[in-house]
Amino acid sequence: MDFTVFAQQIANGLVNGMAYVLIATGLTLVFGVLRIVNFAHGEFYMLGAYITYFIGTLLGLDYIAAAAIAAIVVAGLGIAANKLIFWPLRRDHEFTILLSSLGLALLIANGGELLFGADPKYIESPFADEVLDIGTVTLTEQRVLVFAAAVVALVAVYLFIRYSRFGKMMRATAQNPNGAALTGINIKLVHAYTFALACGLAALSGALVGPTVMIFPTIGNWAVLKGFIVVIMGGLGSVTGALFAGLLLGVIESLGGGYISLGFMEAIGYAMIIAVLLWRPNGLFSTARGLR
Amino acid sequence: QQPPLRIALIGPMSGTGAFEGQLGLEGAQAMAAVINANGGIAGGRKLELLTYDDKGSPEDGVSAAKRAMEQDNVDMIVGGWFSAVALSMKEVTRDKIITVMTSSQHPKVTEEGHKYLFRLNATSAMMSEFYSKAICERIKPKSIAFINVNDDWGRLELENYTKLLTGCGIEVKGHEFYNRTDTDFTTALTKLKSLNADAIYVAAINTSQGATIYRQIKQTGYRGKVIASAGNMNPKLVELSGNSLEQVYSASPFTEDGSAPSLKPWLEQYRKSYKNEPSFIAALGAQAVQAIAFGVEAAGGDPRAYDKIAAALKSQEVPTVMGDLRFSDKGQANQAIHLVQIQKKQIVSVRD
Amino acid sequence: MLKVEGLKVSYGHREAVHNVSLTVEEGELVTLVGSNGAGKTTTLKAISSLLRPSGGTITFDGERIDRMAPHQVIERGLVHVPEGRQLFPDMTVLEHLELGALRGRPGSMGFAERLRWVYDLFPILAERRTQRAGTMSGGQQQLVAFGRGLMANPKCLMLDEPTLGLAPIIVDTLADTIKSLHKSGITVLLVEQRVDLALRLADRAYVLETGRVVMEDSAQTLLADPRIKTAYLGL
Amino acid sequence: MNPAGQEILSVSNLTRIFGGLTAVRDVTMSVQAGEVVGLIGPNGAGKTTLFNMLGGSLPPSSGSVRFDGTDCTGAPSHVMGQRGVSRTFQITSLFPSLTALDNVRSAAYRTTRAGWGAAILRSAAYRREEEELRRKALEILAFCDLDHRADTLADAMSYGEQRRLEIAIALAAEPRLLLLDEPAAGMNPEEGQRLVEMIRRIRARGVTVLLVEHHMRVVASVCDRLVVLDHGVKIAEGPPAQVLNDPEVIRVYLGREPVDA
Amino acid sequence: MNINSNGQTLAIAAGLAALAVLPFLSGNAYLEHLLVLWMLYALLALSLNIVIGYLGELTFGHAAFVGVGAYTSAILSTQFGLPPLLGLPLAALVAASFGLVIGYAALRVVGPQFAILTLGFGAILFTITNHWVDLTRGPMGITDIPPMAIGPLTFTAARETYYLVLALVLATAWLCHALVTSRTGRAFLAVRENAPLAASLGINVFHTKLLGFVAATAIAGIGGAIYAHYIRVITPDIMGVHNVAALIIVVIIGGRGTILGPILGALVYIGLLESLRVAGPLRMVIFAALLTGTVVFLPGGLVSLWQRWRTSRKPEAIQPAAATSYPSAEGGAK
Ligand SMILES: Nc1ncnc2c1ncn2[C@@H]1O[C@H](COP(=O)(O)OP(=O)(O)OP(=O)(O)O)[C@@H](O)[C@H]1O
Ligand SMILES: Nc1ncnc2c1ncn2[C@@H]1O[C@H](COP(=O)(O)OP(=O)(O)OP(=O)(O)O)[C@@H](O)[C@H]1O
Ligand SMILES: [Mg+2]
Ligand SMILES: [Mg+2]
Repeated sequence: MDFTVFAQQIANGLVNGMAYVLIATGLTLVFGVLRIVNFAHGEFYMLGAYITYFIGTLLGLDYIAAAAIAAIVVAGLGIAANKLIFWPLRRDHEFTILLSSLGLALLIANGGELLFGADPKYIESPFADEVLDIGTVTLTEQRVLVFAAAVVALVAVYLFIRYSRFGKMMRATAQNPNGAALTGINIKLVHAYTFALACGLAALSGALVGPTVMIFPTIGNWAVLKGFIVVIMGGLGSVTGALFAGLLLGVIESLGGGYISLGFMEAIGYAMIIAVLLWRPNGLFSTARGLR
Repeated sequence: QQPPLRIALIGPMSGTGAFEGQLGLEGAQAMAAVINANGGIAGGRKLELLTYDDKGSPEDGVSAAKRAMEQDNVDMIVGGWFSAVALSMKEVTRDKIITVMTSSQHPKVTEEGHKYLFRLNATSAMMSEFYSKAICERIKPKSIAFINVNDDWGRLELENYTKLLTGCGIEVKGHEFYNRTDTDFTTALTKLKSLNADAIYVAAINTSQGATIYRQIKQTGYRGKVIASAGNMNPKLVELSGNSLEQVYSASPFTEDGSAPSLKPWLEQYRKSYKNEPSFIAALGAQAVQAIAFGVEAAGGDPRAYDKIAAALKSQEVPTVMGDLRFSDKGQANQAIHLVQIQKKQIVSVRD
Repeated sequence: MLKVEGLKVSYGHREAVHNVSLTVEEGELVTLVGSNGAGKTTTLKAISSLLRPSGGTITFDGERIDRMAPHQVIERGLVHVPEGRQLFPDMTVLEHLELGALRGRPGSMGFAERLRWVYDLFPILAERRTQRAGTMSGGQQQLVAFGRGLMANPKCLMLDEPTLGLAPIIVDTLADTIKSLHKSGITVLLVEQRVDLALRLADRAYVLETGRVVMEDSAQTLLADPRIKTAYLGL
Repeated sequence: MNPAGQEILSVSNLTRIFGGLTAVRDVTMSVQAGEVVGLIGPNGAGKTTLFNMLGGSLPPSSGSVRFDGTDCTGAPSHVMGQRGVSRTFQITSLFPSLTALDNVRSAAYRTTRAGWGAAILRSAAYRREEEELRRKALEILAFCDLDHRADTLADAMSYGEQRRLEIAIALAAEPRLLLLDEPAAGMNPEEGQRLVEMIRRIRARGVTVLLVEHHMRVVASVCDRLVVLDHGVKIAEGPPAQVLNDPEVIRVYLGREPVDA
Repeated sequence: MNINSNGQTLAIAAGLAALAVLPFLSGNAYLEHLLVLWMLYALLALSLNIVIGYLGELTFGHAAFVGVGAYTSAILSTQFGLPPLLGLPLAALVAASFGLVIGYAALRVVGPQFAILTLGFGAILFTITNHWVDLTRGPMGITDIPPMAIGPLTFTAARETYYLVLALVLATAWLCHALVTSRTGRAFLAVRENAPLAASLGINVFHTKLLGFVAATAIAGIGGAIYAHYIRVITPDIMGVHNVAALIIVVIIGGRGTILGPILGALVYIGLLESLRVAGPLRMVIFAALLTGTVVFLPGGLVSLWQRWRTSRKPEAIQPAAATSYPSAEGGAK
């Protein structure tokens, strides 16, 4: 096929991949750092999208402001979820915590359906229909925004975890909560902040990805699965890994869909994940945990 | 005071099809309200609708049908919004209870012709027969490409239209199938755009997928014509798609400016009760209720006289919001189909 | 300085520590002696708030601490070097020391000075500052845990089996360190299975059996006590 | 069982490198059947690393390991286990949410035969074996002074008790060679004496023991022979009395700790 | 898990008797249908429990094996006219073969990576089922599947099917009981609790896991086949992630690693969803809230209620205290 199409497919893949990365960033925090498999992450993504929508349509605020408010509100919800569910369960078996997050996901998704209605909605964004021509490639401004925001969010999170004092406290808490408590770390606060940050990021992804598609109460399912795949494939807790994994997944899906079979697009993505994990069981950028 | 006529309404109330299920439910309920306000049927018998969620899955559809029949002992069943559900449900209800299938277009639903089974929507074949003519004669693209949902209906659409449109000299340049779970279509649309067809035909049932496709067609920079599949145009879709549906054609048995006498009261009732705009799916719901009411009335008011009711429905014209219906011996309705177009964000019927 | 009165701690339905009372005066070095399962670790965990007591009170510097979170206890200068090291396997030695200093009391020594002090005490930590703790040998890990505790600038140090897994030569160094810490005015509560060593270092000692204090005396007296000799020293 | 005096384990030129660090360098040593050999050395000398290579959980960088006449270099852990090498871990390692009894029963995998099929059919052989296993497990627990804790979850035991449970687990596999990594850690001198007794009785059952330990009283009173490692290199070998008085060993390892050998 | 105490034997006998007469008490075909669903879920949950409860690994691919079993038997009986009874063992066989191949690849990794691998394999099986229209009829699914039949006995009605699945559930329960009281099952638990230690005791961790995984997939295959012949329609949806989620909920809410847990969990799952119908549109919201609440207040699952009750009467029995059950940082166990 000709080069224009190829370049366009690569561009599509990169943007979709970046959307995955954006969703995965918050997951990396709770999953990679606190080792909590949070199935409700996708629902916070959904809430982010819906809150942006409602602030836009009901309060008439502009898109950017609505997205920012949504992120803050959902961060607050994340703190509440942590306080009610994840903090009390922190010492229980990982499967128990997983189930609680599954329950929370069901609760938010069904509550959302009840509250927001089953009808799909569309977030009006000034960038959604503005088309940019970059060379032979055509992209909407919204997609460029998704890409740029993901890069910024990712770099910020990376620097935060790696170098900030709080990041160190988060990692310590993840690896040994008792030891962390004995070192003087307020692990309750660490949990709360981590959830706030992760949920805020989830909401932001919802607000940014939202205008490229339609939103409806079950969009979270899709988001959380893609997010997990990216986190695992990148290597637990590795932000750089998530970046590469997300982009790789996006591009492979788009090329696979474009040149092999659209119906098998997802399956091709999964096949790649399987190949990656069999080749590097701990993900692309695993911090190899010694030899077992 | 006679006991009410109890109708089970089985449809997707949650999950991906929840919005379509909701529209159908609203349509049926608005019609039931209209009939009840006019004193019910057969001398004062009121209609009572019981709703069941099939979640769009055959298993839940079967469970719901069993529950309706065995637990709640309903008189009639309305259901079958999705073909897969319709096909499995009919195995449970066949020959036991009057069942009115609604939007499913799968030919197999009425192929065998169970004695108590009726289906309202036109089959794929009936729709394409009409619509392809309109495309050939009115829209007249030189070449066309398809983007269809990957299920029996989507595949059937491609088959029918490829045959019919090639027949009138339109070149079919290619097609793409997308999955029912997809949310982004840029990859497929990039491929289609590169085919440089005169028109893109979109066969999408799901409202949100449809809206995303129409928007993204424009966002890829495609400048040709867009043709929407028959039977899948609704006001919500128009609202969600922004400007990208402007001037787009579709075909539908339902138009708001129809002449059926029951249409106006139903539209009023619907608008009064619900915030959605009346749509084809809602009209199917209304039609199902009307058909049942008509049958019971014609059979003398006994809701369990299934043989009589079935016979009445198959032998007489049933007046509905979309005009008078005639059912075949196998229970297939014969709907009148109209060409519609989106003009200034309104669905208007195109009459010559 | 540290006062435990009528402490009770339960795991589920089972009480592991019954009515334990003990005091540690400012500047004292007190040791807790008892065989496996006597409740020594449980007592220390209750003091540092890792476990919630089901009865009794704990005061530190005149302030009730038994309802506080662990980090609040540490902010007051009461630092616990736990049994089983409790390290962060994927973090480096240096990161452990940094974290140790994070919530410690501000003191006369700045961070850099304190770090140098710990490195001087245990040169291996300086040598391995970028190694991940999880890959260190057992004894090396024990030193990391000890160093991390020292970085918090404790007023009172609780040590749970600090010599666990250490080579004899390092045990000596550690004993000297504890002694000099004590001399420099730090209060120490020591749990140690090398009972002879502990009693030689300590001023006073409590003997714990199945969750109860059964003896309490000066360390010297206990060291000479025939019951201690047979039950704990294996003589 | 091997007749005493025959070589059961021989290690030659074993080396393990981690990145830039040589944890074990060119170690050659052998153990006779029925012996108790002590492996000592400063922290980080490479003792645990050596154990990991003998137990199969860490492949050596070079060199070879022979157990009972067959070459086992780089054989995976479960193969070594099946051949009869059992070990305890320096960092407590047991089955945390099983009871002490079940810990020991699970550990008897190597010595039991009746599997799932037999259990489904409740065959006579199965019932006999289960009965026997239960008796044996209780006996091992009693041997390790843990019979009163049989129904306690491993997780809920104190540190010292967990250490003894680890030994019970290793014994349940009826090993021919037992690798003990600091079994006396967390025990007081009196308990250490009891451990010495226990090791003697283990030896009396015909098990060969390789022991890593920092408690010199334990080492001195139970070992037939000592091997000393420093920075991964073998620096001394011989009977305890001789090795513990070696000035080099005193300099790098013992310091001034009094030893009554 | 000994059945030696008299009280326990009595309780089991009473439970069995209750299960046997249940359909006669319901007096309503729909309730019998629910009983069948309960048993089907119990069967599938028991099989999933082998992986989640005994091996301690999370799999997101279980529904795919249910689907493989269902499609195998459905295709054999509709396209090749094979009697459904023969379809059962073949469904088990085919599902187990898929389990063997997929397990062989996926069990090289553990924890979340394994979960994602199984998710991936499951998704690929789903996609193939969805697109191989010639074999599976794609998204439209297979209809008109004949009912299960043993000789002259056909299982069209719910009541008969109930007894059939009940028998399978009891057999599987016995299988699981035999497992945990055998050398093999204790190896499963050892691997779950501490794989390195298990290996050092001579247990081949990989083979043990593979055995458990294949056994679980075989039972899932049987469950799927029974399902297909009972509902008589199947679509690729049966392999969907939501079905995996449902099974995981059933196992964990009941009590993972126990036999009663999955059976109870299935009862509560089916029963609760059904009784919440009165709540109308609030149904799923209430269900999710109850689910989340139960997890928070009963982290050990429903069976832990019973354990709690027992420990409150027998104070010597020791439970791990919540306050100290963090796995140690460096410890070999997890
Ligand atoms: N997590 C727990 N759950 C239940 N019981 C526990 C738990 N931890 C300890 N115990 C019990 O509490 C008692 C005291 O244990 P503790 O750890 O305090 O003993 P210790 O004196 O420190 O012994 P050691 O010298 O062996 O470390 C023991 O009987 C032990 O079994
Ligand atoms: N996975 C690893 N990666 C890097 N270095 C390692 C690793 N494992 C061990 N080491 C290093 O190898 C050396 C030997 O460690 P080992 O655990 O064998 O010592 P040891 O003799 O058992 O000491 P101790 O008496 O303190 O237990 C140590 O310096 C340790 O830091
Ligand atoms: Mg202790
Ligand atoms: Mg060691």
